[in-house]
Amino acid sequence: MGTTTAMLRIVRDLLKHDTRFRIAFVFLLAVLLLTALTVVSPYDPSRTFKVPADMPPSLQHPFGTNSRGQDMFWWMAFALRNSLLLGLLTAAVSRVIAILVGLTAGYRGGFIDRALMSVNDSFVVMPVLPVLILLSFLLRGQMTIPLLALILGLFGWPWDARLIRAQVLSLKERSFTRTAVYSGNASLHISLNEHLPFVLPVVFATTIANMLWSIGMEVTLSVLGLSNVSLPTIGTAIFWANQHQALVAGIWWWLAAPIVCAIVLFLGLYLLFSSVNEYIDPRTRLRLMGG
Amino acid sequence: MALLSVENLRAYYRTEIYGISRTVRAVDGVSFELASNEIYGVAGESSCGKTTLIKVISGTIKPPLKVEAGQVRYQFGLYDVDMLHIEQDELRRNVRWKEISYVMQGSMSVLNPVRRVVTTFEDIVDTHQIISDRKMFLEQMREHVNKLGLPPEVLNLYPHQLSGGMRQRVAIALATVFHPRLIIADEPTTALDVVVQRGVLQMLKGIQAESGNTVLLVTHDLAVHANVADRVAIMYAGRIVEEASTEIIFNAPSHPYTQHLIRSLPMIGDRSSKAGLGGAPPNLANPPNGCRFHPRCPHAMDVCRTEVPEMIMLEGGHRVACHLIKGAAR
Amino acid sequence: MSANSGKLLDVQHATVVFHIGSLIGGTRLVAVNDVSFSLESARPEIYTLAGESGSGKTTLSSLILHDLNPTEGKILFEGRDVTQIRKRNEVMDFMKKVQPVFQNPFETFNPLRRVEEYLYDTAVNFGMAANRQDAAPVVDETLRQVGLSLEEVSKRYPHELSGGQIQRVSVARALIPHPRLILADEPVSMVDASLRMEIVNVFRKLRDEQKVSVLYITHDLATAYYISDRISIMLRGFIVESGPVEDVLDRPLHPYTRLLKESVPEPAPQERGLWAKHIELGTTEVKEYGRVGCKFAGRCPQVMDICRKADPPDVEADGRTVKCYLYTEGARQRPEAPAEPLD
Amino acid sequence: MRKFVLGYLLPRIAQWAMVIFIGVTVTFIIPRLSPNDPVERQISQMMGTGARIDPEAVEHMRVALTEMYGLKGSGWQQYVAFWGRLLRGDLGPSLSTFPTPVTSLIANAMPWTLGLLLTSVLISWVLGNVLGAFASYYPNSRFIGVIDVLSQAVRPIPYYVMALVMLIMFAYVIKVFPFSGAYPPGTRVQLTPQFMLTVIKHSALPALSLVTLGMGGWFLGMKSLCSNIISEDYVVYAETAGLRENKILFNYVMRNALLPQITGLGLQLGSIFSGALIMEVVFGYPGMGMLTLQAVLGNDYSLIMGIAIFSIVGVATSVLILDLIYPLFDPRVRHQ
Repeated sequence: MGTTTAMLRIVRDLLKHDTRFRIAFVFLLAVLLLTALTVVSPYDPSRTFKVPADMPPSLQHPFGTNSRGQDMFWWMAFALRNSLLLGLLTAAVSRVIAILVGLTAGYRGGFIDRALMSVNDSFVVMPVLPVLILLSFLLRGQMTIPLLALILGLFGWPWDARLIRAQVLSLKERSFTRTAVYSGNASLHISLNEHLPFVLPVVFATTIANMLWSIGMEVTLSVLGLSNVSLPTIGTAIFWANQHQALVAGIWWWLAAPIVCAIVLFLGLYLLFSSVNEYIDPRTRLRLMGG
Repeated sequence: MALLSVENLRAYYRTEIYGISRTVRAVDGVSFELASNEIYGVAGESSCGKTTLIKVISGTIKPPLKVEAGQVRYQFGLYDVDMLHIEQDELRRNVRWKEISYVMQGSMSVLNPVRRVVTTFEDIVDTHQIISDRKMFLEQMREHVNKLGLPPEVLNLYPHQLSGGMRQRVAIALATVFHPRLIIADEPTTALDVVVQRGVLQMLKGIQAESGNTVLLVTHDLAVHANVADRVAIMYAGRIVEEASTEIIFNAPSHPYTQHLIRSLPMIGDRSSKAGLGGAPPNLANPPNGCRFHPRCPHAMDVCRTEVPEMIMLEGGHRVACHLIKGAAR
Repeated sequence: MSANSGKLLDVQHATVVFHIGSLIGGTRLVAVNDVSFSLESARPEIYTLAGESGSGKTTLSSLILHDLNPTEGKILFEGRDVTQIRKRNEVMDFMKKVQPVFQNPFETFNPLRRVEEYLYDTAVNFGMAANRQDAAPVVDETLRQVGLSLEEVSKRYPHELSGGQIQRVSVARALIPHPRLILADEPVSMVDASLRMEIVNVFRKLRDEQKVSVLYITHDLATAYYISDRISIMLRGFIVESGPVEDVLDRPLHPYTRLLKESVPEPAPQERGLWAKHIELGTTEVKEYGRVGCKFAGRCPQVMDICRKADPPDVEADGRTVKCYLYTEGARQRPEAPAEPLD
Repeated sequence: MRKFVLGYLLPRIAQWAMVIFIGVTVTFIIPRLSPNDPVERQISQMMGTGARIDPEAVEHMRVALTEMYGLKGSGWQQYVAFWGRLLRGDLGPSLSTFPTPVTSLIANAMPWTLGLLLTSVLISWVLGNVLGAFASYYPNSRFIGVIDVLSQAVRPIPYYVMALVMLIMFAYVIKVFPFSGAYPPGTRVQLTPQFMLTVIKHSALPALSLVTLGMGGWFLGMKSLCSNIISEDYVVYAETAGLRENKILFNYVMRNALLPQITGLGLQLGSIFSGALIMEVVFGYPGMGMLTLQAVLGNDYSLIMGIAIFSIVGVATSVLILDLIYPLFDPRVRHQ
């Protein structure tokens, strides 16, 4: 129970004082609403020509309809749901690796730290897109959301592992860690009780950053036709719009819908990240307690 | 005429985050005067407001610090100027470094890490007087640094190549490049070893004795004041509680806080047991009213808890703010 | 294994060499150089390791706390080699007997955790109490030994206490498992002068009443004189003079100890004479590490040729050991304990 | 100097070699992991075109393709052979434009990407840093405030979506720039000023969007860096000494904040390069991006492999160059 009341208090404080959080709150609420609506969607996104094609936005079809006879509003609902799902899955996969690598390198130190970090820095420096293009080119056709999430997750951890390691290193040097050791606590207890409140903000911030990165990467891969184009996502929406030369044909709403949804989703996540990140930063909490 | 006089200065830190606003009353009614040709020491413990006092006097006032009331008057040639209200650019052009210079808290990172020492000298000198002949300027700097006992090749080194003691002596050389009439030294030797500290303080004393200017020395280390300062002011929780010549402060202090401080100083050769002082310095966000020392004062009376003691002038320039002492009001 | 040799702590020729710089091209830095001293189990005492920054005193303390292994030499605690302590129960047993007190009060405890948590952790983990409830009286009792009470400290965060109060809680935490040795690394240097005496008096009480020995590491000779029984003066990794504190500091023999004592400003304006005598500061201290022979030769007013050739031996003189050629048999003149100050 | 070489240069070169080693190994392993074998794919695609090919020719083709793909022998032998070919600069022929070698295709695409990338990265890095420093030193100037809000708004949006928005805005709505290609089809590529002019006119849009996207990141990074540096002792000291504001801003605040920004640039070159690829796809700019699109559409497996390896080596080398330049800016590294 304690954590839920703490969460509500954070939301209340942020809503009162931080405009970034207010915008994020509205945007993400809209996205989640749309995602929830997919349950009651009258149309099956994989079926085409269920509605008259190329209708501009109207009350009946808020986002208009596309040349494949699909209602863009419901199609984008499924697209947002799948993109969000992909983001969460990738973030989960890459968190596991990032925390594992970050904590081991940070805590063990010495040779293991140097070895892990030189491998890690190589992955950070490496241009990921060409490699992903190669990989998804070979897996074309069998690409599903979980598989793409796994692939993106395998390439999304090095930057975050660096940040987590830096945080752990700084905590190791602080003398309250030694006080905890000499109080007879085991290292697991120390990580959970002493270091977690400092590591958590970094993990939270990198999770959201990773979601942004992975959904963005999916858009790029889908636009090149390298992901499963029958599955509605923000990327495949743009892919089909390009495929049918939507811009040239003047069906601007076909392209406007995914672009607007993408901007709302990305801005919402980013503003959530920057406002909450500032709030849960240990330094702010200390100043709040009058430290 | 006093070189610098601070009258009833109040400076607070106002912060407000997520709806919680706090006001820390760091300096709360401080008045004192600096004469020329003297070393005036300001002693006080952590959170007594001495660093804030220095920030206000040296004009580096940035939010959340704000001056609430009071004046800082500097005797500038014939007329005296209220430093808090003169226009920034004028302050920068004629007062900064030419009249008042500054040796910073001994945190050693006073020099720009990516510039050679001589370039920092050039930056400061060039701001106040155009360097027409660079060769002559370099010669003057080498001579200035040499006179202070520093090897001239220090000039073309980078700060990270100098030891702590060297960096602090370079900072003093920088502060004296225009032979200012007032040097403010904020904890100049806190981070130094005792032998290097002795050398740096002797250098500072030598400069003051030779040029007859005024040094405002701020440090928590009373033993340093005993060996360097001519007069000492003791600060507690944002106010000056006692001010007198060094001899009086160490041999015949009147304020209970000063008495306790002097008594509790360990000295080689004296193993007699010394008492600690109970409690802790007050939190300046909501300080106790009346005399702010009353919660820890062994002689606290009722009046101490309600009324702020007036600064009373005893003989020989000895001022003290304590209800125990009755004398002519300031 | 001389378990009952009566020595609580026995440091035998401890040496620590650091390799700074990159893997291949780095330089060798001898932080601790052939240091030996010991504390008796029977006689609890406060033993001071004094020296300036870079003298190796902190490296020596991390050797004893087994955070670092010596390159050469041995550290025996109660007759047992500290470096062999590896298994969890052995480490816990060692930590029960040797506890540290740190320098910076505001870093000793996690700013986001209540201070009392550490007291309960220590009490429960070292078996002083079955659980947190039973631990309350134990914690309260130890806090009273340092002049505080549980009621005064409970529910408080570190920023709600003064530096002096936090250091006393830190000592109390170290006291809970009834240690034999407390290792205090600059415990009072960051505490206000007015509160310093309280903590220093606590150490005195520990030695006299709790029979706990304290290894006091500091650069502040004045507090060292006030509370310690014996003292070792360290310079660049060597112990240059060690013995009873009143002998070493009242009548220093080694020129470096004399210089140190003179440089400590006396809190008495009329005593200015000695401190005010002008001294020449060396240009860069780093050169002193690599120097052959006595590390102080560069600045010593009584330096002789031999001082620059080889490390001076340890000589017994006037009740203490001093590492200086001035006092060896063959030295030219053999000043007893020069009364007049350094020329 | 010896300590500098051993202490700083050697580890950096080792890191460069490590990046290339890991990059190449990853690109080698990936195809081997994938379920369907590229040779079969190629053959089935060829069969799919309906042309009657007798089985023997197919068998012959399979052996040739396996040989060409370097799939002969055990995994280890393939790996060694792979490195052998790589070091000789032979990435095999491109399948979609058989038999032109992959390296020549990349050779004439790379300069375009380099040109676009270098100019836009430099402009966005310098602009972002200067404006970021101003934003922290003069927090309440309106002009910088607008840029601050814009940067935060642009920062999270992925390259492709942003590029699309700019394409629509500039090429359709305001019709200022031509919407694709670095030069209109059919013009001969020669170094006359007139040709250069058209190239600049055509590459304006991709460059502009790369700059605006990149600048936001550097702006926000510099602003937070400088707001920490402003409270450093040497800046407060310089202000107390009465130095002029722009001297403090440029020689004290910015000069020190640039160091982490240079390292930051090194670390982000990989993602900036990927961004440039996307930009080229959107704007039809004839660099590595378009080559990648052409390879994907033409199912050209070895060209994609070649592009992946080239990108890795290219980025790793430019990061090494940046690391070698860094000591010129930071005396603490130059003078140990």
